[in-house]
Amino acid sequence: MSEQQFEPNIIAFVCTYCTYAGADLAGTSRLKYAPNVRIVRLPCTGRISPMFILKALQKGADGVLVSGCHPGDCHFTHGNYHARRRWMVFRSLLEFTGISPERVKYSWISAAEGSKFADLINSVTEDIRKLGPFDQYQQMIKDAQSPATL
Amino acid sequence: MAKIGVFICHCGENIAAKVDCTKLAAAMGEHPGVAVSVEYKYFCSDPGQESVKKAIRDNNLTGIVIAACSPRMHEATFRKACAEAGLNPYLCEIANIREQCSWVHTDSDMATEKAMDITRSMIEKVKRNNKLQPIEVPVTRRALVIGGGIAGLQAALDIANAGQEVVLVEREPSLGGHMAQLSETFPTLDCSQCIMTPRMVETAQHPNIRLLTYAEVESVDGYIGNFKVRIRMKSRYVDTHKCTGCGDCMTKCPVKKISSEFDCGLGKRTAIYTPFAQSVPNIPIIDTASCIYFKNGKCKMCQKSCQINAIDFEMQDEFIDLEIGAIVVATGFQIQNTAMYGEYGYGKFPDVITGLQFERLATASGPTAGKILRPSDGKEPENVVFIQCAGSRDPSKGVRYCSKICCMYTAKHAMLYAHKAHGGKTNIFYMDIRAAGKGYDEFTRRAIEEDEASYIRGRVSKVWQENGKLMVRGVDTLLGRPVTVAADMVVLATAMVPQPNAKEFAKIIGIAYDEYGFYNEAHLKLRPVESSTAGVFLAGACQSPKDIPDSVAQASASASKVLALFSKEKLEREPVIAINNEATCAGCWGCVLACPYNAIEKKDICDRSGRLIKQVAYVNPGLCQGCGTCVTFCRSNSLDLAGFTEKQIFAEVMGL
Amino acid sequence: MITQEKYRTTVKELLASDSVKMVIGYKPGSTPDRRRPLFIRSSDDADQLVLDSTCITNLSGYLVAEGLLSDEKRVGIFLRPEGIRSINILAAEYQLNMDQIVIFGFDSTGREVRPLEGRHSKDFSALLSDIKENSPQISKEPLLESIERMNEQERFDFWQEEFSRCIKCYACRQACPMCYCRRCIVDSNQPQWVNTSSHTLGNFEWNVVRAFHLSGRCVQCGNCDRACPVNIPLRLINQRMAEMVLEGFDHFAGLSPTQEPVLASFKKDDTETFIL
Amino acid sequence: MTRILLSDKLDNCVERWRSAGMTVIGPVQGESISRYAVVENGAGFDFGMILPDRSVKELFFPQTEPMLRYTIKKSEIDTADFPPPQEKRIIFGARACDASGLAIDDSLFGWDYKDDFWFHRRNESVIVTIACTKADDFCMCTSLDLAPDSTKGCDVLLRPLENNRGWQVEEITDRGREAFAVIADLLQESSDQAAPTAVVTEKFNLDACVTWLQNPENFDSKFWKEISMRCIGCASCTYLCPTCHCFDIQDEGDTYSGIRRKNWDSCSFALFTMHTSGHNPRSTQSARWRQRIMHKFNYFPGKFSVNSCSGCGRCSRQCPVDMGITETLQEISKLQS
Repeated sequence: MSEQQFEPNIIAFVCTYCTYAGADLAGTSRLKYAPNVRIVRLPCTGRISPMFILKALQKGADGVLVSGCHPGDCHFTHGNYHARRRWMVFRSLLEFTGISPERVKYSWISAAEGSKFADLINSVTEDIRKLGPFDQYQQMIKDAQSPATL
Repeated sequence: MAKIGVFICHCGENIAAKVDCTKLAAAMGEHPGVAVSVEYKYFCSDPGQESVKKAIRDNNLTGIVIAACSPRMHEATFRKACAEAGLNPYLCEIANIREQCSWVHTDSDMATEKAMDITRSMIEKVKRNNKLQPIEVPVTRRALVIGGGIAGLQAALDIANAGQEVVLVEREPSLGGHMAQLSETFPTLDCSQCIMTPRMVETAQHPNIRLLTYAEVESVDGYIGNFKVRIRMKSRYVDTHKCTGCGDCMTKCPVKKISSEFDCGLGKRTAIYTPFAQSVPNIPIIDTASCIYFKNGKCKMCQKSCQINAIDFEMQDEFIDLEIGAIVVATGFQIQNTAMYGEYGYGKFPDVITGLQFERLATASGPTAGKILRPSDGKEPENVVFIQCAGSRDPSKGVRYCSKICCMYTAKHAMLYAHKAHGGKTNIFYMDIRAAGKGYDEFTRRAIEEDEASYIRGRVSKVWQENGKLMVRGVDTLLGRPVTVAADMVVLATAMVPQPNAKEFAKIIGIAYDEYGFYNEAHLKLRPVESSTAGVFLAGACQSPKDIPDSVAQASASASKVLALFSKEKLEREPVIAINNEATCAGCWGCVLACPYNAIEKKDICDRSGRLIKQVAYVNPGLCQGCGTCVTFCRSNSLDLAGFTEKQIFAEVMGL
Repeated sequence: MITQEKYRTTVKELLASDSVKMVIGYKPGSTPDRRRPLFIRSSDDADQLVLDSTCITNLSGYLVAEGLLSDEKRVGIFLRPEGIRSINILAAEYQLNMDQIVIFGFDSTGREVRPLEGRHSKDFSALLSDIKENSPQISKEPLLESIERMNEQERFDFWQEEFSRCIKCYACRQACPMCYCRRCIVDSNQPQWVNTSSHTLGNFEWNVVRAFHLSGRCVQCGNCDRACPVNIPLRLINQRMAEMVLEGFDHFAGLSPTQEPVLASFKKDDTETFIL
Repeated sequence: MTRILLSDKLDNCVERWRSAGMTVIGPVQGESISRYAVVENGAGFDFGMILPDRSVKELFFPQTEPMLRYTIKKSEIDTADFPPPQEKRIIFGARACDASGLAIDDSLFGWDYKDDFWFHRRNESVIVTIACTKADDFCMCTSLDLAPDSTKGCDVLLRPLENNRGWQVEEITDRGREAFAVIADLLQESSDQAAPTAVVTEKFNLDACVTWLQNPENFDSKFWKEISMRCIGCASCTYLCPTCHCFDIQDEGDTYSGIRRKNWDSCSFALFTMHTSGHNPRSTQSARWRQRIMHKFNYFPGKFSVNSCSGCGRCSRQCPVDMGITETLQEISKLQS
């Protein structure tokens, strides 16, 4: 069965100081998690533009994950507070235009939360797997004859 | 045309056991723009690095990708190797296929596939990397220390002794701060004045220190290495160059009954005064609110008594503009006004006093010449009750935090009282005894065991007067019963709070503060003495409640940070900073608001005749820390972040 | 008509006394139901001024076009309450200096036009506060409600259908007073974040990005919606986002000329429930 | 006696043409806009409108069109052209202005380079024009020496019958005759009279306008600034225009492959002429509006001896600020006289 199960493509945008470090910690702790996520490292969640999310979807991602430092922990003092507002707005916009919030997820993961990172990747992968491929978006890309697919 | 080198590290078995490195190297070799794709056991080893350097030189590579461990491990190593091979170090990217791939996945095929994606996207990124140069910022080697308490003095002296110029600004007429008010200090019971006053004198006489007392920082502009600071010299009405400090004016001043701030209201001073006898500089000021001349234009007794004609009633505030390279903020603390505890009777009963008032009573140079006497009748109290946490650790009325020093000074007060008033009894109401520090717990034990301080674990609910006694009602939680103690004096261990203008002052300097007004360190653990603004450092209780050893240690730490900054003529910084496209910038200033570092300024664009065409954002490279928050905000896509440019990220995603 | 005549007189007076160099208003259009923007510089021009309930276009975008205000002289402009909000945002985003703007406020109910008291933006702050307070009570357009009732797939299909007509003429952008950027993000091609082609993907991306950039800035004047030659109900997206920022951040776009842009500011206690 | 086609035969016509391998296209009133779209039977047509919101141009020159596909390999780039479309189409119920627009653009697309996409579609499409019997305030074909029943660019001209039951059929080209041969037996001879064509008043004096435009002194006239002051620089006039033909070529894709596309572009945009240096030779909206007028009535006729305007009036009809060619040329007519 496992050979037939759908393997979702997920692209994650993370800040280098917290979530990327948390992902490294998951590695040094030898935790195991699903191999479906590709990470793009940014200095801060403040740098993560909504455009990145759209481009990840264009690239054929079935899901997108955005993650950074917990509120109050930002290395740049308040990049993540700005990011949080943007996410609130952008998420609501995507929802209104028909992109399920289940496809684009957000999280806070600190440099210490290696196990949270591993758990999150597993649960997000599982959630997106249940949702199945993002056919609607991919159909739109196909209709546009845009060749970008993972 | 890009010529990228891809170097795939086995990391022994760490990567190779899970990721098929040979397959990876072959696949990357087929990627457009890749000139070299090789694998090796340990690229971080000396021979590994040599092979990278050789490949760069032999193939004239335009960028390299090291597929290995996390960039947090060896990015610096390989950047250095690039530089040694003549390639700009910022043309190196790390594909993290160990921590985020081989170590965390079980399926070898999927791990290999993921490693390919990771490496590919880094190849695409590095193709668009720009050659970056570290940012050089010139440094003015002159430090400004704000605050002349023990932390400020320590920082100033450390910097000055290392041969650098210091300007020390103190807003009071004299150096000394709170420490000058104290009697003996814990845990050694050495006299505060005895250790403080020599430091004050040393500071005043130091050839590298310019001392500005009765002065305030008016404005701070600029950035690390290049601050422009304006100081307001408040007028003393006494010519500091002429005055010899003889004190005749103070003797002659007819207004003698002004409550002394320095003595916390327990002593008196004149209208022309120095805060205390050992003031540095020993030059009086005129308190215009009390001076008869300033009130009704008559008197001038001081002027008449001054043989060198140093009194000048017409004196005005002056401003001094300074070029400064680094700032140490050592603005100290205040004690919290305890009036919110109506039940303790502070302000209502004269013999309910604060710990700081007790210090003034206990000090030999104080208003009672070191005798512990009741403010109400001047009698020596026979029974003193100390109430700890009179404000601290009380979210409902006081402050949430622990003021850190009260446990120690209360124990000290009990000891001093025991030494001075033989047979006197002390009762101390406390929540916990927090005596962590070198010799601290021994000290409190001594207070209990040798000086018979009686500690009662519990809070006080009420203090009232009865038959000339202060009745203190509390609860002994260890025995589980209420207690009432008849005392002659009650001493409140008040909370340490930020200076009343701490927040406004933080805005002047441009540093961050917490909900109380204590200044925020850049990182609580790793950068505890740096503020959120580059080039501004913190020392002493302005950052959080601290005792003298901690304040001094932090001051020295700040001084060492300043000295490190001053060790070079130019400051080198990571070039990961935002840059603005002035042609497309719409000047909406959202970025200015969004920037956590006040690093974005408005810049005028003028035509050849000097006519203003438009204003655009300018990112100050000295201040920008490279978070990229402004870039994301920018609707016209005019801002970009070096090292993580829009092009790079786009390519990274599209290369996946 | 009385309002129109009164304003005509005032405009003439202000021009005569050199208090303003120009007044932007409305004049009759090519058909009886059309109004076109009018740039009044003389008494004769002022005679063409029309003010009635069909004067709908939000004219505030003209204030920031091609250096109109660069000589620091004052310009008058006819604005409905939405227009006043627009220029508040333009001032808050440093695109114009409010002291240069003389407002001729008006509003209409049915066919009747009434003047709004005041000439300076600050004169209208109470009015705008009232509008803000009342905005949650205004009943939603049925179409918006029906979209909100859809599930995500239906919504996606709905918007796909609507966006499929988009021809990327950018009339929505050009008509919007908030789209003052010298270079729009779609015109930025290094990299090309938004696909410029007018295919399904490009149309979707453009419309999403446009709405995001207007979040917390749109005053629902409807210029975009009316300008759209293929009748995409753009107002609905903007309206939804305006509701979102009002609910989420108590932000009512253009309440005052010193309002902080909602996406360049934050509160430490901004509440969300979705971040894992 | 003339040959006529009765409207109740339309279903049969559509069926015949479809079984002859043709896609049948006609004016369709959608929920939000009207356009020329595929119809499956007679009921799909909507002949009631003056003209569809969107011009027939997009059927020949779509807003975005893939030209070639490329794949980036290690040392070379593979490309594959998109073949020009081969679909046979009959556009039944085009307006004379739209059909004329196609004829006008033939000269451009066939000039120094023959645009395969355009001409394949042109050659495979039959244009059946229905003469207009009504017009609105924006129609201006007569001002451009065209008419509601102009045969320019059309293969068959239909004139609505006065009694409203069908059309008189006038085959213009061989392509038209061929297409109507398929339905020859559905036509009939009749003496029904054609309804009078719409009266489209002449809006401006074209000759006077051309003279004024050709006078170099007028290039820098302050007229341009005055007339275009309210222009907001959107491209709806150009995109709805049946003759505007500017396009941009864009590569879209990811690192590994992509598509080169031909997309509509517009002289209304500042970006249209923006140089890499940041300099823009047409830096103001008035310069851009002047270009549009000059191009249509001066430069284009100078090169191809035909105005690049067929008088449909969409530019004025759809303009968000009520501008358009009509108003501009009316004002120019006044200036010249």
